[in-house]
Amino acid sequence: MLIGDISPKPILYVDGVTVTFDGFRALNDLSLVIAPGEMRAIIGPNGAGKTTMMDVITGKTRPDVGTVAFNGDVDLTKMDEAAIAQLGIGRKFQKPTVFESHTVRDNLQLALAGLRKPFAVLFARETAKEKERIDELLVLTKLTEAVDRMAGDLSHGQKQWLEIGMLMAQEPALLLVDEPVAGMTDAETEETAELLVEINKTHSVVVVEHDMTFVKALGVKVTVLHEGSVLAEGPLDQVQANERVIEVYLGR
Amino acid sequence: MMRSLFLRCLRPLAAPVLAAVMAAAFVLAGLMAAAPAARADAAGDALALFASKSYDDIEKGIADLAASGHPQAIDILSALGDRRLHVAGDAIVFEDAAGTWHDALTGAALDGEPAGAKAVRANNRIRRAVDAALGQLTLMSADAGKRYDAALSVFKSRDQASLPLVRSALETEQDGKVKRALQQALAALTLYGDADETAKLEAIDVIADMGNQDALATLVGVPEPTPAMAEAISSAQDAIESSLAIWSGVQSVYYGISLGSVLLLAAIGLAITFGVMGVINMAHGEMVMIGAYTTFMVQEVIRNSAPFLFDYSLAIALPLAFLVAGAVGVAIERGIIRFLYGRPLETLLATFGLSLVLQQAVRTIFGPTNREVGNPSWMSGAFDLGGLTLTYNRMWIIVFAFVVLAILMVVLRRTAFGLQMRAVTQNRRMAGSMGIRTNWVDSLTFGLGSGVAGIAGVALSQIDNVSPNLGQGYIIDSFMVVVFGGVGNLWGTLVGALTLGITNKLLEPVAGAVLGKIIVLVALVLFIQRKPRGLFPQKGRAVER
Amino acid sequence: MITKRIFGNDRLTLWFLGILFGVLALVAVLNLATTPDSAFHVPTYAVALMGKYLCYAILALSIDLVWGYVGILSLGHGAFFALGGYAMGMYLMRQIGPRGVYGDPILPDFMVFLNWKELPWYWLGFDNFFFAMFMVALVPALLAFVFGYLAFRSRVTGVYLSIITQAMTYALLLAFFRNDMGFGGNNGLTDFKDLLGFNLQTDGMRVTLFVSSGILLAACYLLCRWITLSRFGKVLIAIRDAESRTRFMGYRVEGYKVAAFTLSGIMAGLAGALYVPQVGIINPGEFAPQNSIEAVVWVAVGGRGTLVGAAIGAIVVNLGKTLFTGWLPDLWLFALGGLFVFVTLLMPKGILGTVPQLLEMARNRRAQNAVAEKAPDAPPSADAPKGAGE
Amino acid sequence: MSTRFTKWLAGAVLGATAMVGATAGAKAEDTIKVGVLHSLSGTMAISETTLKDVMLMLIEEQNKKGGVLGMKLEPVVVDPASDWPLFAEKARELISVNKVSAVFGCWTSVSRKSVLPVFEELDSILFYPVQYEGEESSRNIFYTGAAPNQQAIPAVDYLMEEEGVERWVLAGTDYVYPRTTNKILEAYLKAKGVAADDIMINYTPFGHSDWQTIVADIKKFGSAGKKTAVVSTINGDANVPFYKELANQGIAATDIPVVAFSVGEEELAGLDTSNLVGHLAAWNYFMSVDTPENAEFIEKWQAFTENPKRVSNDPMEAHVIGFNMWVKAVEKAGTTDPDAVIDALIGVSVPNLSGGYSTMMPNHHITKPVLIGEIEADGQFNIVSQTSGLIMGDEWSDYLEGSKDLISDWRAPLSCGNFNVATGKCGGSGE
Repeated sequence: MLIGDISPKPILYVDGVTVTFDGFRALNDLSLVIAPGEMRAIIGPNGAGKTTMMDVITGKTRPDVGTVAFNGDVDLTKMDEAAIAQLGIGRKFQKPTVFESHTVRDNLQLALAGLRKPFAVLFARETAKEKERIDELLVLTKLTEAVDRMAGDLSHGQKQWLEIGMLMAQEPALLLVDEPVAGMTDAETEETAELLVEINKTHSVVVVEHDMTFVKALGVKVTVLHEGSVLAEGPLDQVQANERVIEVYLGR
Repeated sequence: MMRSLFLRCLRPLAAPVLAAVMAAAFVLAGLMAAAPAARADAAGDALALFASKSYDDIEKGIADLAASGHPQAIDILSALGDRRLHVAGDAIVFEDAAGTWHDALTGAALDGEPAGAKAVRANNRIRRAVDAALGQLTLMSADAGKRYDAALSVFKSRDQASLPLVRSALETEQDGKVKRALQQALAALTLYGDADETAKLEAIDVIADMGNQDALATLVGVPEPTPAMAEAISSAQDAIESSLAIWSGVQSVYYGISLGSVLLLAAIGLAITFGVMGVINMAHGEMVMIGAYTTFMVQEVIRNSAPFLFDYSLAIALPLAFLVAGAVGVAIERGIIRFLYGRPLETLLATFGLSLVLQQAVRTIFGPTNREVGNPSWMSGAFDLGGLTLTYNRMWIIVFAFVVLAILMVVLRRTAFGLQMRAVTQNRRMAGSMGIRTNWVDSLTFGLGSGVAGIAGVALSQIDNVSPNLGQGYIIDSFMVVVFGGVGNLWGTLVGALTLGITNKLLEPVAGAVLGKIIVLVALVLFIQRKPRGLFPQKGRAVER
Repeated sequence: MITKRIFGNDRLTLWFLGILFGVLALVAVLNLATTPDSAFHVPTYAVALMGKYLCYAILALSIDLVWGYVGILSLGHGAFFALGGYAMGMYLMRQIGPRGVYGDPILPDFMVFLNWKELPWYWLGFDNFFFAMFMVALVPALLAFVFGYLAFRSRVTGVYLSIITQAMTYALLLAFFRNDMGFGGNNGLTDFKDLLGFNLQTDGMRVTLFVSSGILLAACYLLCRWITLSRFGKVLIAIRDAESRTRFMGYRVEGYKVAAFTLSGIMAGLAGALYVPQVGIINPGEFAPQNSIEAVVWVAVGGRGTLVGAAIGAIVVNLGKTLFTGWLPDLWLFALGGLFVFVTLLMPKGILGTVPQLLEMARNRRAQNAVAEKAPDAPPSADAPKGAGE
Repeated sequence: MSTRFTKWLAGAVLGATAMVGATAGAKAEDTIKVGVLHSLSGTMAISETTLKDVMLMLIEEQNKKGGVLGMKLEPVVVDPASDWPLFAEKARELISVNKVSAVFGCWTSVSRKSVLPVFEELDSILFYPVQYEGEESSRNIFYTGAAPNQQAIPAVDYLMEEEGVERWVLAGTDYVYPRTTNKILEAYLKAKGVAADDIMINYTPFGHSDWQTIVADIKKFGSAGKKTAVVSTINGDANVPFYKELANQGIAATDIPVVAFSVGEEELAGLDTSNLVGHLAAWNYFMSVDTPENAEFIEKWQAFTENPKRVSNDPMEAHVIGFNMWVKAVEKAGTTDPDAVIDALIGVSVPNLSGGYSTMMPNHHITKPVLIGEIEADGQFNIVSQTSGLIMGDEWSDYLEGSKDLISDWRAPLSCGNFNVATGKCGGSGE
């Protein structure tokens, strides 16, 4: 039991996390609580520690001190990326990363929750259930047409969507999404916001984004990071009115 | 002077020489008015022995000549030692250092080399006899250096016949260093002669004070020690041995630093191309080789046209090697590597191919055999520091390695080029948009790394083979050093090189050279698996490309 | 029917295996069933040579599996090859029995003249063929597993991995050079007499070894093909292209890498085991880092990420080496070195990736006027990697 | 299209194979082919390239004299590239494809070991020109270099007698030749009454370049009050740094002489020898040998290589002897048929370059004089000792446990390379 009796148990509980690189404090006593089913937007200037925070949650970086707990009682600081992913935390990178020399179908197939052990995977054959799930995801990400194309040949936006589709295929309880609309057109941005809202109906989501229009479109609680710790938290308009936030971030 | 360190087993051979030279001593010291005719006869008989094929005869000739009081005995004997003494028909002739031929008996200059001249046979035994004879003949020389050498050679030969000579030399000797050497020689003579116990005990103290390997050797062999002497010897021996043990530890560390400095030199160029640019240059070793061959070319030209410059050959070779290897480096970068940025493994393969081509090219041009690169006089020999023997070439290479490192540090940190280089490394796009010509910076960086490898080649030519395979011997070690130290960090390269060098040298006496090296390699592989980014990793996000 | 089920319409595989078995059969018949003066006779010399190429092809295949599909550039695969070879060599040495020059029934000659009194413990059991064959696979597998486990667990990747694999094989090279190791030092193991009781120098035995090499090549090829086409293979490719993405998807990447690396080590070991009786010697030179790098180049030449390409690359380069070192010995290193540079610069996809492209281009040009330009078919190596394999 | 390509490739492979096979029978019988199997690239090129040139010169000379049996000789040169399995492959190619009548080649023991089964299987002839560790006698190999008793033991004798050496450092590269030679020497020295404490044995890896520690150890070992010498079986490339370190640490030949068995004129060409004067080497030939035969040979050699500074060395002489023996044997047998030539070779006697005759003995080793030379400032050797008679190569050393009872005699009826005189059987020391 990592956290006393907060109820309902938060899906993600980050408390007092500090990470230093070469004396530079990337995260400084950061604390953050995400409730089950919540969507949270995280904003902050460059170097505020957003990516490092994601790294800590997903097990890529170990915190120097602090608690990171999933579902209330699972200590994430002791686990590696694969274990955390299997727990149900999905992560989407800033730059879309899909498997470029696999087809869209294979990308989704690899992402499907389930088999992860090498030996089982070696003998795996696609089941009807898997096929069905892939078809669903293709529809969701509007990639049905492109199912047999190499992921590397997709457009930038399509890749972003494919990656989101792959995340969905993992059936995560919590989704970490890093700048999903960077480099997208306005229309695509809007569609992506809709997609995320849709996803949020069944998953908890943490979105890191710069694009204020997009954050506004999401209409959720916002956390502002600055120099590795939380500067302000609350609804977007409230945060935007915060003087310190204006000073360090929005005002410029 | 190093010669003195060894040699003590001349007793069996030396006996006849001793007898003869003893006579010589008396001749020299007492019979100044001896008839010139008798001298000439004795000298003539002695010289005649040099025509013999038997080493015994020649050895006797040396003793006889030394005893004959022949005015040119020193010249003749030196000539014999250097194989400049010849037999021409019935005459014995020699060529002096200036290249003029003389008749040995009369000393008269001859015009040119006499027909049919054949060098007098000489081997190590003859040379030793010559050294011993010359030692006695030169104890009174006007040149302090020669007197010192003579004292050392007496110390080594422990030739009892020299006793009166050494005594009288000691009386007049003014030079402190020579005087000490004479005292030590006297002590050695006393110990091995028939002096009384008190004198011998004193002598033991004198020798014990030398505190080195020679002293130990002298003490160990003392004939028929009395109980008191045996005790003195054994305590002196213990003292010397324990001090030598400490020195041998120091020596291992020094050798380690020396090996480390060689590794540092070989790796430092790589630290730039690999560490700063991230380019795997498997042809790096060939850049070193090119530097070594440049040195060879420079020396070849100097030998043929300006021999007086030989001592400066390395100074001339350094900038040339830098330029030649640097130019080749720039050509490689322009011709191959720039097409492969971001594909380090492909670069590795292409440069490996290139290394084969370069090796074969050198083999075709210069031939497969080793080429001779000489040591200038200031790189030859050794000097003693406490219980250490430091060779000049290794010492200068250590100094040189550190100087190169320091210069590179300054270039990277304090110059505009260094700044641009670091800028390009850290953020190519940004650097480009700020007006830095990234292409040029790439080429020059690679050229710099290669050029540094080239000057490493100049240094390595002083201690290793200059052959087409030169580079291959260093490539794996160089990569190990850079990876071990941490990529992109010259301090890391320094620490890495020294650590590997010293570890290797500390292991060598225990495990042997081969096993030592294997242990170091395995330890290194395991270390990299513990700390994949080396001793001094670059930290932060920038690294994770 | 069955072929259809296994291979689908992978014509490259069918052609490859077809030609391979065709050559095996033809060479076997032409060597054994014709007299030496017949115009159709394939000399034993050529049989041994081709057998060697086939072993190299297996080695290339094993490298391609980890480099082409997982992005692990091993510059130390020669070590696995050599270890397999040594295990086989030890069996063959024990087979010599009392026929060594000193006539010692147990000890190999080199032990006799170094005054060894008894067989070191690690030589025990090698007189048994099945034990030896087990070791042929086990020793390289063990090394690959331990090395891979340590390296991949601590996430040593890219050039760092390449450099430490090189250090690994270099350390083994030095170790096997030592006479005290009990593997014959620099001379290695040689002067083999027979295998399973059959004289190694008969034509029949040479053909048998040659055919075995061919069969092993086919088997390894099919195994690799099956693996790379399975979902496991897709994970491998995923790791090659985006390792951390794969990790964040919940795959424990190091497990996959170790598995592939170990399998690859075993294949290399088997290749080495068949290589030794055909060339008649195994010595520490096989551990030389240069050999391993050369083997990587075969793969690059043939086309990495394409299994057939790897095999073809090994055969073509070695055929070239044989011919060159006979015709123009001085130029061989220029040619080999030049090939490295040429392939990496101008043919990054290797023969199997480039030649069809060129053919396609030529055909398109010819057809240019007649028909509207159509997008070129993906070459069979379309799954060849795009980026570097770090 | 890939299939078409594969087809093409398969055709190419088959074609090449067939070609290799076909050339075998095609050549007419108008020349006698002689194989030259020396590395022209790789690490051994440094030593072996010279021997290839010598062979080409000898063949050219012989052709000027009208060839052999009225036919011209044709050299077939291949490059085994310092790659030992490739030696076997190339040997096979020379014999079965090029149909050479004899092969002159190899340098390292491992290359010889690699080709030995090939020569025995295909029944051909190899002349091996380099000093080696012995412990071998094949029907198909003729060893024209020195066996340990023709080099190492006389050198040690010389040092004992002439220099009064009592303490010995046996330093070598860790491979078979030094190991065996040092084993033999150790046994020999002990038999001569040298205490175990007075022998130091040291092995280093190939290409060892940092000799500081070892030279310092030698120096220490040498200052124990007894005359000390180093017997060096250090191989090729490692010698230059070794001698440089010796010279720099001031070890003069008058203090601790070093006698080497692998350092000849070629190796010294890469060194400034002025600090090495007096260190020794033991060979069966030196360039400085003062005989008319040698003068003539050197003149031809320098003319052939168009290099007036080109040096000659011992393995070159071995090839000269071997080649002349082969020519004589072929003429004696009247055919190049290997079996006939192998039989004819035994007993053939040809002049060597040091003023005597070398004879091929029934054990396929030859008789040679042993010369001890001291290094001179010009990179040549000053010959300080020469055995009065010729010494016969002893393939099975009497100083090794495993081989003391073995002899080799390839004459009928014994015709055995490892006859055990204790058991009276051919086939080593086993039952």
